[in-house]
Amino acid sequence: MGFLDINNVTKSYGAVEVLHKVDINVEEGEFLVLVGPSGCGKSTLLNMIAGLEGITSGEISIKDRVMNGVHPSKRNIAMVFQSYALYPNMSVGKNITFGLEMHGTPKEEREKALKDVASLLQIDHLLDRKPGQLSGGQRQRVAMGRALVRDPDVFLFDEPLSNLDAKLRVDMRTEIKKLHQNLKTTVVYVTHDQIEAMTLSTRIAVMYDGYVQQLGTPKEIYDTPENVFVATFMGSPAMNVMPATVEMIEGAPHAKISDSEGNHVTLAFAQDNLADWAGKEILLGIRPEAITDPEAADRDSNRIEKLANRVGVTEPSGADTFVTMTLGGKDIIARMRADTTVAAGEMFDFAVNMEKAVAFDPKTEARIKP
Amino acid sequence: MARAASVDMRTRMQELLPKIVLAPSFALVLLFVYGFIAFTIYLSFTDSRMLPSYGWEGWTNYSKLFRIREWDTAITNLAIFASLYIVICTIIGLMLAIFLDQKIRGEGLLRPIFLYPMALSFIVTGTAWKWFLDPGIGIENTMHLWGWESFEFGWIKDRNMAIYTIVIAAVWQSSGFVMAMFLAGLRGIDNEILKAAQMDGASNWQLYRRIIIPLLRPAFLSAFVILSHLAIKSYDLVIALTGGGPGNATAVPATFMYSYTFTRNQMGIGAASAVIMLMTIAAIMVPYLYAELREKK
Amino acid sequence: MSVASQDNAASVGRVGRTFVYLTLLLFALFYLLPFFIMLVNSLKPLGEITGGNMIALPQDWTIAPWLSAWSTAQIGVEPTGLKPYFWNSIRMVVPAVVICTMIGALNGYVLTKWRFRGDTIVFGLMLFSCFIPFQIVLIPMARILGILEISGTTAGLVLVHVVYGIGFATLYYRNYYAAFPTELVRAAQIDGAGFFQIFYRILLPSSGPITVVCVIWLFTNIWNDFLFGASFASGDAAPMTVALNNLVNSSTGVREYNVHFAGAILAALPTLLVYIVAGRFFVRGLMAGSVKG
Amino acid sequence: MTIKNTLKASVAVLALSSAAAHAEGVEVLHWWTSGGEAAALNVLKGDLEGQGIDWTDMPVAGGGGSDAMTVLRARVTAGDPPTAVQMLGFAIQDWAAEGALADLNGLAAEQKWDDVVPAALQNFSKHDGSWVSAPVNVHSTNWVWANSAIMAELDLEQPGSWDEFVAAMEAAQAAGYVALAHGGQAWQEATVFDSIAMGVGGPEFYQAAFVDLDPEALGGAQMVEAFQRMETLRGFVDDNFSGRDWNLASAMVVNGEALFQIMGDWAKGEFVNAGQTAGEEFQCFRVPGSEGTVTFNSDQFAMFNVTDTAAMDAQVTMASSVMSPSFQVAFNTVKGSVPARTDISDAEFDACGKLGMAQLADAAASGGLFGSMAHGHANPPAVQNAMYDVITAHFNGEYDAETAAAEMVTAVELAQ
Repeated sequence: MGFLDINNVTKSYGAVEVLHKVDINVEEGEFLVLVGPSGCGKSTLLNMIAGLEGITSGEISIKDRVMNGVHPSKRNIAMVFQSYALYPNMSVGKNITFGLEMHGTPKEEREKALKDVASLLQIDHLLDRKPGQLSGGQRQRVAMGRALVRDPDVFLFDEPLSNLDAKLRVDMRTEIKKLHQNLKTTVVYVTHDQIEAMTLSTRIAVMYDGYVQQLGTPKEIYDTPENVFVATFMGSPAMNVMPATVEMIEGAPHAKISDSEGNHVTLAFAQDNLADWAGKEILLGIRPEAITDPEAADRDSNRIEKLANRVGVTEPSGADTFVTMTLGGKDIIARMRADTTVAAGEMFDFAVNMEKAVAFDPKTEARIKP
Repeated sequence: MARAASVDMRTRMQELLPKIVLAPSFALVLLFVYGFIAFTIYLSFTDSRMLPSYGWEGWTNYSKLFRIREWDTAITNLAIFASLYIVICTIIGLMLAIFLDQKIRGEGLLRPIFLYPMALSFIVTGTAWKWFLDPGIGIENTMHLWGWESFEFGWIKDRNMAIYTIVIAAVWQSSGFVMAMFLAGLRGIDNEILKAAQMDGASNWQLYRRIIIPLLRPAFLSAFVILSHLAIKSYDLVIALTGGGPGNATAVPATFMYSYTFTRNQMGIGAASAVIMLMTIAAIMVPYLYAELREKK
Repeated sequence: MSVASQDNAASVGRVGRTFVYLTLLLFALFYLLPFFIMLVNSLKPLGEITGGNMIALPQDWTIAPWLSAWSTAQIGVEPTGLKPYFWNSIRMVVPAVVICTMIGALNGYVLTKWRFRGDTIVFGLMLFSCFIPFQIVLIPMARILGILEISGTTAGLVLVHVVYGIGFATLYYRNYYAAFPTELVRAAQIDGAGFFQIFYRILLPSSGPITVVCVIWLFTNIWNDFLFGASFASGDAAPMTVALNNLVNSSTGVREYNVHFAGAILAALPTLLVYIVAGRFFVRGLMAGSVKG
Repeated sequence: MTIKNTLKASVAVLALSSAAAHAEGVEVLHWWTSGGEAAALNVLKGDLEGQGIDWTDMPVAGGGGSDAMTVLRARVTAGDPPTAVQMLGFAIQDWAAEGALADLNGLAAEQKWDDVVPAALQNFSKHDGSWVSAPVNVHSTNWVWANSAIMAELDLEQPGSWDEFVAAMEAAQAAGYVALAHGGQAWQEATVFDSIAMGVGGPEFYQAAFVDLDPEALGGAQMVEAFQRMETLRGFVDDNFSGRDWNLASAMVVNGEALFQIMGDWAKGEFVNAGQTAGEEFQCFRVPGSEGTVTFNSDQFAMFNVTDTAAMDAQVTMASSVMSPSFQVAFNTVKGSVPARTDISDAEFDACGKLGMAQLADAAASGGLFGSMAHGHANPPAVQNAMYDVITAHFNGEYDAETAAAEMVTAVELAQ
């Protein structure tokens, strides 16, 4: 039993089931991120944890107490909303202490808690203002303050950063991470932004179509995605996935693919059990950073394969240069050093780190595990 | 819904409360509106005359109703009145709203002037209107006194034109209200859309015709609903201005219904005409409500 | 103020602007005329009215008709003027508007923030109730008021007006609250606020504009009602409109038009006042929700 | 028809259950709200209060009493009827048929109402042989009101026949006067038509067409002629008549713009109020052709059933006061009508009043006293209004005389 247990939870609206048997156990102090495209059910799940939506079947418990049917205010949770949901008619101070007031906390205690939270979030000077007079970042802080002041068992965040501009979003991300490290509270955080998921979480649940596709640490999710969806959803640019045939060369499995010229090239797998798939089609997944110029190839890798291919488009981004090219009949992206010398249209020898390559069953799209 | 046993009282209460709060008004509406409608439908099949009576007569009242000339007049009048009233109110309301939205000096003074007729019932203004429209003492006479001898405005005395004077008074009453609705709509339009359209080189006329007026669709719909409901219910207006005359030339279904139910002691026929009226309203409103409510789901 | 208006103002040009102003003024005259006729003639002696020009200013200014209409004109057998009935109307309209607005606000709150299966049907039924012709409810309503033993009283009249005001009040608040962020309600729920606390503390303080619209609408409709007032509260409890009708509409008596006009204006004063005072907020309130259909 | 009987019983019970709240007095529903009428009614109120009976006033003006009748229905349905109600003609009979009215036989026998009230009035005041209402007045509706100055100027005598009447109007028209002041409202047109029809066909025709609703009379040659006379009258009316109130039409005669007005005796109040005197500045005579007959309407007070004995006593006292000669005189001199009792001195009345009282007595004696169709004293409201529809449509040019007569038949059939 964990701190927050989601056991076999489903949610239906009428005849339509939108969440299917979700099963997640969250330990105390964990930062769980629910990530997925819109409509995947992540917000519904969060609302069910909060008690804002009913549970069709299954159980949610916090600290071993079953929460089904318990009023949101009795779950000892706090939530930060995408729109911040600040009460427009109340001052910032009132906004923050409203929950305490509703729970009958005496005025002196409220004042003290407000002071602590305000100084923690550096919003002391805003307490008398109305939400309408605040900037986006300030509102974000107030919303967090409102959650923090309650000292809840579980923090719930519903896409809290999506209304901020890019720069502020990065800053606030760091701030949330810092807060979590200092306060060590349990967090469930919903986002559709996989970078937020990767940077903030201790564990990620990738959701799609009402199913949890994969639950694991950021590293597990990134390196060993359970299926094509997880592989392509997580990471930016997305993982390159192309059809390939497994061919045995000298007793070792190789991926046979067609290059930009239409010729067949082979890349040796690092994963031995792919021998079982000899002669069959698979889907080959390689992250962009695993296809690079030879000078930038991972020195620790035991399996760097050379691939000669024609460069399509080069896109310098400052830190890196991305190269788009055709491989296996698909447009794929390689991530090169910033000052690489490749030019559009020329043939180039790329270094492919096959240790990082993953293979998927083309029928089920599930990863072929080693 | 499968629920664990630990549902606490407060939560259960909180779930029930909304329905408890809504229930009384829903019950009131069911009884006082739908119950009464059902009662009226029932009456329309009975031999009720002065008071409700329960002798079943089948469709007799309906067949009588459609043989009464005045009912034809009333229906035709309603069609003329409602369509003109709705169209003219909408045009004037829209025009005034657009004009008022041009940074007009004195808007604060003009707006209440346009709006105030809605505050007055025709019990209050009826006599003034009757005078105003009466050729003997009203505007025609005044023009004559001022030296414009050939001026003629005797519509209220002309059985073919009297219904149009009712339209004039009705437009006077409601067009300001429609103006307010359009003005609210205009003020609510996102500036960026207008900027974009101006960048695209739209002229003022095009801006209004192609961008702004289509964006006012919700205001048009609300205006339509409110106006059609006022048109169908128009009673005071007709009674105060013409009393249904000259002859029966300005009878409308509402006056017809009242007169048959209460003056002529033919409650059955009155109820039948009320049922027809309700069905007309339903035919207009139900599709609108259906579309509106479904959209919001 | 929309950007278009500013830019248009610049580009419409002097001729266009003159035309706009002229049209607006012309319509202002059209709207003012009936009221002007009433006002002018309420200040004339009777003789001047029957013989003279309707639009001409009085030659002998007099406020006697006003005094008469207010306190001495014959309404029934008693020469009481409209004064007692004015207070009857106030006693009827204030509770009816307050109750109806509260019910409408709560209904709107439930229908948007606490949705349940079938809520749109409930709302649809309530909305359609706005369109019932009042003439058909007289007889059954009278019976029910009789059963409740509030026939012929102000309380009965308040009930009637509340019942038939619920539809529009609910419509206004529902459309307004539909645009009110549901997340605020959820946040308040998590903060521990109950059903009513959320309503009082979160929604109600932001409901100013729509409350103005709703109150104006209800106040005018209820104040101006004649049919219900006459049918359910004649006699001592009669509202202003019924008294005005008794004053103006006698069938076989002598007609004092100047007193009638003065009485009519007196009867209309509260609604006029409401429109003029609250009119500024009216457009704003409509903007904030009700025009969204 | 057991259902109908049950309903009647239930209405009676409703009426009976009338609350004890009015026990100490009477609650009076009426539509006499204009200055003179209300002042006249105040006489009654003062009289009753002198006898310790409170008066709760419930005035509902409008539509010649039709709004008051709507209110009455609401009150009866609510089980809370007023104790006394001003009523006209058939309404009394309709309510009595519902079993809602109190029996006044005791008082009537004691005061010998049967002897002093004309039989034609008793038709309305009595239901199944029982007195159910107390008549206040008799308005006769077949009067012509004339401006003496114009008559003198044009050297006219009071016309004694239809042709003289038309000739007089032609003379007035030629002299630039409005020959006939008329207000274009359905009931005013019907009032004129009443007298014209009586003039064309006499009592038998009037009885057949308007009371017995005989289709042959309704569609017959005399009806067509009556409509033709209406067309003639239409030619003497000014262009601006439509929708005009009757008192504005009277004012035209008062002010010397118009020669004649055909209207009931309440019009006299307008002349008197303008400071004129009957027989001097203005004259009254019966509509030519209808001399010797009187078409009337009668305001009566009907008493609704109450259970409380104190309330019953109050009702009886009120009925007694209504029938007292002093009230009948006081009220009718103000109202312009004549007393419902024929045994009252005419000393207090003016020339037209005296004439009216004498003619009423004659007509009652000779069988020439008829309830007015235009005022709901000849046939039930449904039929009356159906006739209104045809008469007013014809007068406004929608039908010619033959079509109008044919329409009378259809309309009456539909309304029955």
